[in-house]
Amino acid sequence: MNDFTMVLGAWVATGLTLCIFSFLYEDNPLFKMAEHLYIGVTIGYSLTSLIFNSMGPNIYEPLKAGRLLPILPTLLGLGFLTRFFPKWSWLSRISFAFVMGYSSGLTIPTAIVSQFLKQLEGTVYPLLTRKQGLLDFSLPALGHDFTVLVLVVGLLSVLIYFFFSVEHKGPVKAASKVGIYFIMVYLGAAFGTTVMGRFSLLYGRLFDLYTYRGAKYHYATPVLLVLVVLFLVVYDAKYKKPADAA
Amino acid sequence: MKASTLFSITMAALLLAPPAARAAAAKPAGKAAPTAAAKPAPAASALSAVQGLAADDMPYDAGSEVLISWKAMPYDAPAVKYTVHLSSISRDGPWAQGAVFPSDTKYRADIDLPFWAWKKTKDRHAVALNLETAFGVDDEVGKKRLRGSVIYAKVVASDGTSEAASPAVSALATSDWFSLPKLNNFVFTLLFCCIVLWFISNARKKDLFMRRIPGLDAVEDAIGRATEMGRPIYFLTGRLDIDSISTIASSLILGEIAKRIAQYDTQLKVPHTYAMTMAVCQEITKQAYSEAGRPDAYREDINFFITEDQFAYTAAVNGMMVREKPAACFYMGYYYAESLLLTEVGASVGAIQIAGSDAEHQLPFFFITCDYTLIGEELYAAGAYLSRDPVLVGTLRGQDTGKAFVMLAIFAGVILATCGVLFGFEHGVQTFLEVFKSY
Amino acid sequence: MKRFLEGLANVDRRILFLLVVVVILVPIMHPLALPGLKVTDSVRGVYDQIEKLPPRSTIAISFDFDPASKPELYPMALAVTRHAFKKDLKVIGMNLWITGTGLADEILTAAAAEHGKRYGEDYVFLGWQPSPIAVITGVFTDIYKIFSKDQKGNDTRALPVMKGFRSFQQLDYFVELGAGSPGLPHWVQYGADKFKIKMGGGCTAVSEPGYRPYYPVQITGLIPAMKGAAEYESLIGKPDKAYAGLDAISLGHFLILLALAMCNLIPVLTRFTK
Amino acid sequence: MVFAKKTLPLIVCFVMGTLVAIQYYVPHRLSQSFIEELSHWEIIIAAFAFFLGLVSVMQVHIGKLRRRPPGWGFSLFLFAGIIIGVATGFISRGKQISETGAMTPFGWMYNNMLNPLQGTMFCLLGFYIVSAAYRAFKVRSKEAAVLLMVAVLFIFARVPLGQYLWESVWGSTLPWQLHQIVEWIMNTPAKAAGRGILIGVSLGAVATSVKIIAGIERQYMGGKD
Repeated sequence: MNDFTMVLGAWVATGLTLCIFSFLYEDNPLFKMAEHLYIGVTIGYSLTSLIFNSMGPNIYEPLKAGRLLPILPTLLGLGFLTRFFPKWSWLSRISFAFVMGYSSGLTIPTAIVSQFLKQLEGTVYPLLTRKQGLLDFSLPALGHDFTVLVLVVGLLSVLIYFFFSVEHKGPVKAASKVGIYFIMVYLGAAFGTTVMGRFSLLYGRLFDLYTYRGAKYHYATPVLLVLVVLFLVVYDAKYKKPADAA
Repeated sequence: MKASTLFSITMAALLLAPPAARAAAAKPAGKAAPTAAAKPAPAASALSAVQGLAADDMPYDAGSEVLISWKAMPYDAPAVKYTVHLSSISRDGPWAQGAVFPSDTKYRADIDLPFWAWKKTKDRHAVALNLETAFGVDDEVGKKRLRGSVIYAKVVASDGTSEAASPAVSALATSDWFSLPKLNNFVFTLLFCCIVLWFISNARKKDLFMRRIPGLDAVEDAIGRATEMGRPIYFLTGRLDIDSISTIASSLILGEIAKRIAQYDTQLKVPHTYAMTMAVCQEITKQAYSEAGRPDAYREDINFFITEDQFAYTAAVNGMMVREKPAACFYMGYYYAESLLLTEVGASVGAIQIAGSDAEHQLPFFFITCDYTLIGEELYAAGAYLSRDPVLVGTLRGQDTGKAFVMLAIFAGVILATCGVLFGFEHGVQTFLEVFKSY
Repeated sequence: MKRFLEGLANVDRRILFLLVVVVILVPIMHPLALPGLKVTDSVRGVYDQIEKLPPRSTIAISFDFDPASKPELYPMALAVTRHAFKKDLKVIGMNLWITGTGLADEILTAAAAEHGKRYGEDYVFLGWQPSPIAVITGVFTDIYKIFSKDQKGNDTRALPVMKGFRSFQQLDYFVELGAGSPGLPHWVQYGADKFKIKMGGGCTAVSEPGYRPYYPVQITGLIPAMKGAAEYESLIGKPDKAYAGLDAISLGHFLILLALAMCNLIPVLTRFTK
Repeated sequence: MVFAKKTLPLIVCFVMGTLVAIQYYVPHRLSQSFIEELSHWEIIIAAFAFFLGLVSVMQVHIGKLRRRPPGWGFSLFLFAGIIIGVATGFISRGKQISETGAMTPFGWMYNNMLNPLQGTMFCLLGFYIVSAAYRAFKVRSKEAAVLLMVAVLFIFARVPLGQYLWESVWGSTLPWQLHQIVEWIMNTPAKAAGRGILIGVSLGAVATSVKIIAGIERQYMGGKD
């Protein structure tokens, strides 16, 4: 990679980044442009990947080598396209049926394993601890027993919350209420742990912008930043009705 | 262990599975001469070669592993190490190292298989060795060659100063037709499928009760509001394709909501990230409009495709939201990081937002930013709730029965395990609980 | 006061956005080295192994990540490489992710320049080869079968740094910095475990829980994401990008806490002033 | 004809579903190659579905170019994007790195256009998470109070500065350290709830799959005829 393509790359990357960031200020033509370009590029990218990385090695190459089996899935795939011809569009049902059958068949045993049995086996523990033949009532052991109790009560109450065929009143209501509290703890924990990743990303992006500020990249960031800000100021002054403000 | 035997027999009989007998204690290899020491013994403390060495096909696998086992030796201790050597050429090598471990580890009992498929004892060492890993084979040709070859194995015991090698034994790794350890999974699956189908077939007979789902009562309000304001309603089906359960549930909800929207002259917009989902949703929406008696109001561009890329799709939907200011947004299905991007922009244009997702990691964001959120299974129940279709309600009944079974199993399991600790039969309880483990 | 509070409650979101930018950008321009960072044992587990090696020992580093995971893995890669050069070790670099080849090269070159190390004599970058498991098995048996040429096209055998070196089995230490698959599990399973060499690892935050069980038996240490990298930077006494990143993230977290507090306090205060 | 239109798809779905489900319990090599081949098929079939989407996009944007509603000009950028993606892709034959290890135009496009665009959209979350916290994280009920408290505790504990402040306030007066408390919440009440959600979801998934295989759920086949 030579210098020119590297610098051009930095300018393009910085420009597009700033265009997207401008959406935080308001919807504007720069964002609209980047948005449409983005959609277009991803479609082009998908199309190319499809042809070279999927259809090439999966259909063209085996056929060239004399293996005829890929013809069947190819026909099924072409079945989707019959949707454009109302008379033949029922053919697409067979393609849908294949895909749905395949994925349903895949779901059943794996859902039972990874979400059902795996969750179950991690919950069934004794509520008491025994150490060297005697029941252990020391603080750590009791703490462990308590943890197991919370786990079991939590799981049972959450499952009760998800009961749809029983009216939630009386003891069921109380239990499902406990279940909701457990779910809230879960949501809070999930929120708290996600924050980290989001800021890491933002840091990474701003760091790249900061890197592109230097002479090596011909001052891509400061120049483009000034241009974007100027554009927004002019755009606001010229096209924005006073009613839209604030 | 009478109960366990009984259990395993019943289960096996139920399925006409291959006899569990093949999993019983490994038979000693006839050819091996157990007492022959490979080297002259130098000192009193010297090791003798391991006894009762046997090489067998590892049961319940695709023929990629061999099982090497031998008797527990009197000198088993942390300082003494066993090295298992494998050869695919001849009983004299060349040898590839299969495993090294302290001699007081890796007994039959340490192999993680359930009681109905494997006898857990401590009187024999046993290691299952993957041939491709052991021989470092990565290419198809090598793998194919390995499959047909007889595998020779020998075990060397060493304590740092002396070592003793056993004579070689051989085995052929073969493919098996049923994975007995997964029997419990199979039985549960079958049982649950039957329950669901039974409830569905019985659902039509009587009206089944269903509890309230608050978020869904707001659907009518949201549609009404959009009609009053003359603004569109957005419906998003999530980031997975139609072959995922979340998206199927979402499309059912779309059908019900579309029926209600069709009665007003409100614009519905369903941007898609997968073409297959779009095609299915087109059919569903069309059907809904005609069922509502408004086939004339249906337009082919209610459902439209944007792109498969996660964030390009999000950028486009965000842009549309800001420009068209929808009165209501529905987010049903499975979502990833884009959830918050969508809902924050939706909130900023003042839309009523109703979300439903089984993506547990995105639920907090929906819960915080949306007016109503359906959590987990409520997403699947929503279709049934809105339509009161007997088939859907019956399915839900089946799911509830499944949950009741789980609760009972956990409750009984915990009581049993606690009693086990109280009265000292932990081992028996642990063995029994293997019924609820995944293998 | 009341009007001020009302204004605060309905503050333009763009002011919040601006605050976010400030909070992230300030540490990038000037690392604050906020207090509270404690070096964990698992990070020290990598540092100690490198620290105790005598000069001219050989270590290898595999840079198995791409630009997408750069914020998490680049800083630790730089820190570990710097540490190796500081200790005057011979460094063999390679990678299993083709999209990360440029990054790996950049890291080695930058760290070498800082310590006045010369290519071919003090370090080598072998580059990328397809079929990761075969590559791992290969470098542990005969490195020249896999990498007969280095990334720059030199004959690997002829380089002074490779003199007397035949396979990774001779390594004094191995470090794997990986963002996914192929990565740490592969190196452990097909390399270090099998050929009994000492190795350490670095990984993204997402994969940390999955890799934890390898420590401390199969790997001597694990550097998890940006936080681990910041710990490593503090160990080698050179606070840099990871430190800055950690500062930025810390401030970001506190900004959220502030937002949460305001969100709930403003309505209370408004009622109070009424 | 009715058979081909209605029954045949149901048979295909039933046979496929049953075979694939049973395959899970059969470790034999033949069963492995069966599922490998099928997943291959799935990829090929799904690839064609993309063209349905492509046509939909084209209809929308060519329509815009014809009718010229306000903002139609932006559709030109969409076509420009498609052309850039396809052109660089075809020049580089779908490879981002050439055999010599140099970056191809496709790779350049990926690194300097797609990657920054994706990364930037993704990192907008950093902004929105703050605005969501400021705007919407109000304690309206006891449940929401629990949510808020746990979230605050976790945010505090995730960064060294938070742990430092916690320790300088509490010192060693508490029997547990902050990270221990957070870990316990994560591994006990939060895990219990997570499991409850997952078990419900898995049962729902199995139930829906059974209905599809049995041909009870057939909305994917579309309307009448």
